Amino acid sequence: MSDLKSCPSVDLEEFVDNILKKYPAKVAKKRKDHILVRKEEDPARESIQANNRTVPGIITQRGCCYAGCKGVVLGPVGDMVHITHGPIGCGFYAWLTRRNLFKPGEDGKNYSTYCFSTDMQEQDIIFGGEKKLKQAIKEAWETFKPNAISVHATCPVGLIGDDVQAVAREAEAELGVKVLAFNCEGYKGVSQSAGHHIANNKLFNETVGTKDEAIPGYSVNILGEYNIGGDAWEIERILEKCGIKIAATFSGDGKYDSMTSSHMASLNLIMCYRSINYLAEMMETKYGIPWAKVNFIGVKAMSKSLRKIARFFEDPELTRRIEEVIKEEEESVEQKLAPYRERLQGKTAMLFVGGSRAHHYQDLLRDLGMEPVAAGYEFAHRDDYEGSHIAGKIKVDADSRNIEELKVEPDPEKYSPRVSPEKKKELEQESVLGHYHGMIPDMPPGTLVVDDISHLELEELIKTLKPDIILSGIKDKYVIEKFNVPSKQIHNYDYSGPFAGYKGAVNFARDIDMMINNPAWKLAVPPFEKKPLLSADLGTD
Amino acid sequence: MSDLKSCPSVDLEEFVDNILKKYPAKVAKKRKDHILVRKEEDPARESIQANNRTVPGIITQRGCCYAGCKGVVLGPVGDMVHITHGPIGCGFYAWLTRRNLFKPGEDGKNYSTYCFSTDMQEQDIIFGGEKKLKQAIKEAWETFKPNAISVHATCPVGLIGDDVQAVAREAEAELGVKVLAFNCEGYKGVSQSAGHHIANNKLFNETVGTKDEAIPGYSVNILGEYNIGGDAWEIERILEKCGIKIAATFSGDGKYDSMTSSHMASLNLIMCYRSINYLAEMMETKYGIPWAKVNFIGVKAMSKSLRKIARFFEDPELTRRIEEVIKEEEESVEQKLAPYRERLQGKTAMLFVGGSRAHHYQDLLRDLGMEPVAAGYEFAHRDDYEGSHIAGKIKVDADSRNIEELKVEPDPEKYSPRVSPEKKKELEQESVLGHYHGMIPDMPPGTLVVDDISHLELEELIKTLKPDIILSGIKDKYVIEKFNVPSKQIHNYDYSGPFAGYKGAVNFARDIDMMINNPAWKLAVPPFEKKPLLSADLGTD
Amino acid sequence: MLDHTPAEVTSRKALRVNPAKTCQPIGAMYAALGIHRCLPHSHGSQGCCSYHRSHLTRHFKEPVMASTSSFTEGASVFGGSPNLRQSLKTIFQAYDPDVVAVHTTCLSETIGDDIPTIVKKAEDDGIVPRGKKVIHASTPSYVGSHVTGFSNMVKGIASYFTHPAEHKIKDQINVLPGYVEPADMRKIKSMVSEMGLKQLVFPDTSDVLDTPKTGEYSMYPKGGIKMQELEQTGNSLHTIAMGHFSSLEAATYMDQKAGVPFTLCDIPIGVQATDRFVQAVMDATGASPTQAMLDDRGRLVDMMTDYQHYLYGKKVALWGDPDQIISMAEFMVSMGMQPVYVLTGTPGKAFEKRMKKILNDTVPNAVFGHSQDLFYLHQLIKQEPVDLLVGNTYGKYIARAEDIPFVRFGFPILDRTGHSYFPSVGYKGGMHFLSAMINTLLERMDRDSPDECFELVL
Amino acid sequence: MLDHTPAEVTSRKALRVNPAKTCQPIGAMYAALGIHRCLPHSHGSQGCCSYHRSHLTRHFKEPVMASTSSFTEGASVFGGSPNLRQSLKTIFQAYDPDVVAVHTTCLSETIGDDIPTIVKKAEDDGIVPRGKKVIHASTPSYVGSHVTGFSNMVKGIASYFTHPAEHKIKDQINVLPGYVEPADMRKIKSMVSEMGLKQLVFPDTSDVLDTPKTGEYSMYPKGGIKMQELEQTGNSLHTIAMGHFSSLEAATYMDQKAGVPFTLCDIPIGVQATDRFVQAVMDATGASPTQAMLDDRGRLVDMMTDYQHYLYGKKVALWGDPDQIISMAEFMVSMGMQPVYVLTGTPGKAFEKRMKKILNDTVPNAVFGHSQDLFYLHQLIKQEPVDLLVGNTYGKYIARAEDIPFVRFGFPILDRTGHSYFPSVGYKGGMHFLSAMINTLLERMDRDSPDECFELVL
Repeated sequence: MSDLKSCPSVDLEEFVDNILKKYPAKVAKKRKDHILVRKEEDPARESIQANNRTVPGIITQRGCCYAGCKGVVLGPVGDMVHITHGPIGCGFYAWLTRRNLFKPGEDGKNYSTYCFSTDMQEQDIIFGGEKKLKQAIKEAWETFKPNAISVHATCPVGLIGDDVQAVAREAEAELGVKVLAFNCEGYKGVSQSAGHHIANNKLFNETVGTKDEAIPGYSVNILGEYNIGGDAWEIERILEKCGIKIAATFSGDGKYDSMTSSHMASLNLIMCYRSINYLAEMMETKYGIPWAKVNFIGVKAMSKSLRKIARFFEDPELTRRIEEVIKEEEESVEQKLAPYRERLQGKTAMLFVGGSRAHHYQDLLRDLGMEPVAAGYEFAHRDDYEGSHIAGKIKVDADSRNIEELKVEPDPEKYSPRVSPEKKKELEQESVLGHYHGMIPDMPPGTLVVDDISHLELEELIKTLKPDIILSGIKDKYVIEKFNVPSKQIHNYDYSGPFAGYKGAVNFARDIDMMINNPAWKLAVPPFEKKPLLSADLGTD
Repeated sequence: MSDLKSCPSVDLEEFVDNILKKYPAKVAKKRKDHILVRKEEDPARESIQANNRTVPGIITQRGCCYAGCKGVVLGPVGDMVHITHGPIGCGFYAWLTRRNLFKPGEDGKNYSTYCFSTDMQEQDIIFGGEKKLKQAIKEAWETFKPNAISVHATCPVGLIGDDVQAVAREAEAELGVKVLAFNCEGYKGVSQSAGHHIANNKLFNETVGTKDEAIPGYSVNILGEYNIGGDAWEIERILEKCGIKIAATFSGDGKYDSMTSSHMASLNLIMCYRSINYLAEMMETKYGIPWAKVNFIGVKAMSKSLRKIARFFEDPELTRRIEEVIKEEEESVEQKLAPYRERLQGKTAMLFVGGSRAHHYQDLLRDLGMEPVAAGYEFAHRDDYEGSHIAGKIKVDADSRNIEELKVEPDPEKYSPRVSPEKKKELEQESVLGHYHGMIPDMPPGTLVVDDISHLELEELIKTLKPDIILSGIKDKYVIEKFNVPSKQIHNYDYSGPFAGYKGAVNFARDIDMMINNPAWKLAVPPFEKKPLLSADLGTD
Repeated sequence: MLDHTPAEVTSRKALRVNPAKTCQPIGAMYAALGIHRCLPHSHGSQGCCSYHRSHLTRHFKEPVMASTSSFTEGASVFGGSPNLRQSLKTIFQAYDPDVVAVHTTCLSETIGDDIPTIVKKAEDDGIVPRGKKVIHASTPSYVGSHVTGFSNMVKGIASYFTHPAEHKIKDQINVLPGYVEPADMRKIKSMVSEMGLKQLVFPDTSDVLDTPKTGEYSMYPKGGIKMQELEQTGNSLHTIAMGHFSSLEAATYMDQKAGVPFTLCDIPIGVQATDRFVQAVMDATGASPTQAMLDDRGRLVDMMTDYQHYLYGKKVALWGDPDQIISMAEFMVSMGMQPVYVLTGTPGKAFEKRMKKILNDTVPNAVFGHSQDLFYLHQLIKQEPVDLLVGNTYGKYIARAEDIPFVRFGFPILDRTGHSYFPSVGYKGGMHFLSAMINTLLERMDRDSPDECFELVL
Repeated sequence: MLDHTPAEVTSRKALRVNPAKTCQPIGAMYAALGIHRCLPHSHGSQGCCSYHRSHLTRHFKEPVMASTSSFTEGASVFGGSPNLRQSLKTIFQAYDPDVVAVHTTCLSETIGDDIPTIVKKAEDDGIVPRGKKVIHASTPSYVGSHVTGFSNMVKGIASYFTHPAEHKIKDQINVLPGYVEPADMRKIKSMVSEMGLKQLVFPDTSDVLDTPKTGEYSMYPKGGIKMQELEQTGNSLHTIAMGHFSSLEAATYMDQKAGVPFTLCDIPIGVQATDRFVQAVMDATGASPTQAMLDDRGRLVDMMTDYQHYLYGKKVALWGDPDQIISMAEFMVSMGMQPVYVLTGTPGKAFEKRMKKILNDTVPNAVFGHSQDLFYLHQLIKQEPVDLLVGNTYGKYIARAEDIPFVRFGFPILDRTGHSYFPSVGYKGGMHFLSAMINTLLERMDRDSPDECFELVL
């Protein structure tokens, strides 16, 4: 039962073995645990390794801790000045490249198009960079007057021992503006994931709950939604149409102020589980806000997520409104999707990307009649594959041990459970609250799961499994497309979007259709090769 | 005394003889009369041939009758629809290429960016094009509702005998819109000049004087100003500042309506004497409006022209105002010109273009300290060279005889002399009224005058006289510039302008300076030629 | 801007508004400039020659030399023979060309001047120096368009120079590049050369209408096919003729007269048309494309897919000369663009036949047609707008009126530079045109993005 | 857009805002890609490699392969030697390159990893297969910029491959093209080839970062200088080194180590810099430029004068990498443009020395400087606007904020196409860049013209 579902001639296990043979033995051993050929009917019996060190020398998709902290979680907050403390590169690369769109609030504060760095020079490395950092914060405040400032440490900062936390505290006291310092040096952890965790911790400790402002109505926070291509705006449109108020988004189109009082919302909705489950868990413990895993990517997934919210609030009027919205939006979308589905039905896809997207987009692909045949994350943990229930059971290795796990307790004053313990339990059993089932259950037998895929593995997958499209990231895209296989970037959406929600599904369908059915692909192979290069001499009659 | 003034080593007569030797003998004989080496101290003793047939096969700057009528005189009237009756080419080439800028009046009517043609096909040539023309006029009227319509006959129309006048009369009667038909077939006359005359006649007969609307104040018409690069607007600015009202401009930025009542103005100012002196003469005879030759090109020329107007109206207040304006404008301009003059002083120029511009721009060049060393017109008559006093004495040859000379008499009702006969005579003696002195008096001995210059002659002039700049037209520009001599187009101003008036002088100075002093010219000759292409073998030590 | 153009289309039987073509003689003049040391001669009144020289100069920003018979009223009545005779006398003495290429005008055609007879007489009378040649084409302005005029002169060249020849040279082909830019002719030549073949290309305006500035002027620049080469065209193995409208006539003539078979290709714009050109050369000669050509091909395809997001589905209004826009429409369709309006001013049903084939399945609602004008095009756009305009400079008024991005292509281009220096043909030319199109679309996208969607990476 | 940038310049001692440079390793990675079958290797944490690959990919829209030592906290504490050894093992077995080009990062430099020693050990231990080569460059991110990193890797290449050689081959030269596009390297190669010389060009990213789409992927495309060729660099007669900042180090090394004298040229952008490049080749080898090159040269000059009305006196803000903008500023000045602000983020006084020479007489009020950023540039523009921006993609925010036309030039270009396919160097490259600039200025002129001044012909 290990043939590829969509292509039964390929024995997947043999195929994987053959790939592994291309590595040195030790490397093969390590990689073996990160590749799962789905066989078991019961997904709960399947397991995979994740969140381990990438073998040095392997060409990986992964980035670093700084990228996860500054690049992913904090960067989208556009009314803050984010200062990268380090040599120029890190700040430069994280400048405007993540596509987290930002519209300033009424105060007009918008630093999203700026890049701030201490641009450390050799003497700063030798003599320490604290003074320079302090001065940089001061200059940033005086020139820009942001709503808050963040400081992000890069690799050498940790090594030379700059105390960025102390500098931040001093500057905050001196200038009277919130300064959040992140020890997110690139070498920490094994991928961006460490940076997410570090960002979560600091936001939880120093931002969330720092301002108490009641939020009337059905209020939710959206966690792990970064407003790529305007996703957050489409989600907002739908939720508002349903009568649901978004208190804060972490952190797409994010405003600092809204985060400070986000602990007053009724429910946390988690999009990207990987990058932000820490905050959700901690907010639940401290403030009593439960969380629900949602997926706004895909028509059915969107509707299902809305129904989770309806179930949570359990208000007939809200529920009615939500069902109305679902009906209206689904009908409108279905009409637009139908012609695309016709052209995409049965096409196979692979997804190798991120920490949640490789799962989320499977729902949307299936909406279009497509078949995900292989998938994997770049920086996920085992719970992203196997479900949140195993989170506590994962062995923490040396690389992750140094990422602080905060001890959180209910806030003596601010803790307030949103639902009764009974109802909570009921909703948990229904998987409405506190539960993420992970990617594996959605991947049927005969598919392949590959964690932290390497270039070598990707090449082999393309050559052998010949998918119709691969959803991936910028570093892989052009590799894949040289093979004449279109590759959709689902970090940056190939500068399209939004893809979330109902309208987003149509955008996505349009894009996938254009990629798969673009006649230009057919031109790649020159026609001349079909004819002999030298034909018979035509003579000089 | 026939050495080139600026370059005494060149014996001009010998030089001219050498050029002529390159022609067949008969051609040389003809061309000889069109080339004048200025020698006489008294310019009145110099004479030149002009307005003769170009020898077939000679590469000339000249165009055709249609170009003079539709392209030059009528085209600028932007609230009319101008229909070219003929095959597509003529209409196509005359479409937007003359740079006569147009700003619609309050009625918003603007057809200046459109091209209208009957696009005659073979069957129209065989069976006649009158019906098609009639239909075209009708379609133009129904779709566009212009303020008037003109019809311009091209070469084959005359040959096949289409009666465009009759068609126009019929259409006018039927549609209720003025339709002016011009028998300006390309082969008429020897250059654009015939077309000017034909246009003048029709405008005089069927447009000027068709509406009587009093024009209060010091009113003038400007004749022969085509608003290239906005010249007319700069002239308007200055005249208005002086308190002089422009009743109508023939025909830059021209409105049909203003032309109809132009016979009510007090004075006709002639810019381009060649293209429009007919109209001025006829308006004087019929309506009693005197004309003054002006030149608005050049700072001194502009002021001189203003003073002519002051002299004519003889109102102390107007005169005071004009003197004020002259003082203010000249001071402002002088400051801006000074640095350019420093860089241009003593540079030599040649001017071969048009029917008046080759003269007008000499004033401006001299304002900049430059020396015109050779000049000539493309389609002028002898009076443009020698002065208006000889106009009546020019022998009319076969080619010009067919261009109708209208018999004009004072209008029994509308004739009204603007000044007393005594004053008129006085002003004429002062050369304020009714007098153009022509180009030759402004060209000192040691310069060269060449009428209807040919490509061959131009090449020789460049090679031998090596001017610093040549003012010419589009067909010559790039020829000249291949020689590394900059060429300023003074038909289209190289898409710069305005060059008229005070501000225009500064624009012109800036342009000439940029052309002469552009460092790029110095790069034309590759430096390598100075070194041997093969240097010594460096060996393989 | 163009405020008087109504969206509603009413039938026009007589009035041409904003033409998408011009007259035959200018095409003939352009073609004649593609012969080395040739002086084009306009047999008609002065204006024609002046207009054509001016317009070609505006397009190329280069000297354009040509002479005229300078008809006056007398000639129009009594015939232009004396004018032509005088012209030839003057020209050969004063300007010393190797070839004078006479084309007629509506005037001389309406009069009925018989050029071959006049020229024959002039030759007999010793007016044409030994070793010099006077050729001609009949190009009445009231037939066809500038493209027809070009074609007629190309055929004229063949008919004066191509002789039947027993001996065919097996690695020599004739190439008729069609009505394209000097850069295109240069590119086509270099592709054929790279394939190891000897070629006789005419007309060839490269190194004639794109000459360097060196401080020296030469009335006859080094480019253009030489008379001696033209005399060899009958010895070629095959003719590659590009463009039904601009090259078929000459190719057919050479086939019939001199037994040189031909392949009619499209002007090689885009991957597929270039492939067919290369294939035609392969088939005719057994030559092979070089790896460098294939690499350029692959880079072009790469660009087409790399930027598909900005190209696919984009609606285009395309106009111009039929041979050029046939290939261009196909190129666009090959990357999923939608040329919804494709118009030429040049008459000819062959155009619609080709467009049907290219567009019927891919852009079923496309409007295409010959003998059309830009006024009609604008009306179509007013009814249903497009994302991009592709055509000659005259489109700029529509672009402004309707605020549509605009890539200049075709003849004439009077207000931008580059067209005569950078090819559109061949794989590399495709990349050049495609970059222009992509960058124009991206520029517009940037312009129209609200601040919050204005992006660094595209 | 950039609303928080004040016109008034206040002193900044610590805060870099909107940098005009990035860090050394990306330059080293780019240089290493110019060796055939070479895998660049980033010795540091994963993020560096990922960021560099992403950014190069965004610029080239091409696969960019590189590996990383994937430092974790342990390596940062105990040193990266095991990571590098493991990397080499993995790389040679899994990816089989001929060369691994290791560059360091701020992390490994701060730790103090001694690459040569680690590599030596790895070689001794048989981790590096016979015939394969591991080379390195030290590129701490806190020194210099991406340009410095490029230079260091080019010197690294020389130091591993260039051997002293008695025998010099008289028609063989080394060419260091500097930090330029694949298209530029291709153009420089073709110019040297046309002059009849054998050349060893490194790095050479043509056919590496501009590969065709053929349906087949190759991890190591056919481009790049081969190991065997690099081994011959000591035998060359001469080295032509382009760009003080990117090529001087390597050239000096080869001179000192292997006795190959060198000429330091500017990157050949514009007539004069290209002339000097050609002259340098002539002087070194006795070769001559071809007529085709001179013709392109003349066409470039022709374009410069044909469009002088739109260029002369135009104020430009120019920023980017020092070697490129030195030549570009000179090019602009050579046609009377006014580069009033010329800034580079890369540190180095040599830049200001050259700019002084170019600008002091021609643009006396020009502001130029090294170690500057785009925030400062924007402030200058706010004080006194310019007519044109020329620089990398990051300028688009200034262009929008201040509504200034913008021609993309330099590294990186992330939002337009063409830069990697069409050269800026050489005479033809000059024409390409110049057309872009002219057309951009004309487009703006058209846009800003009121209706009544909107013109057909320009």
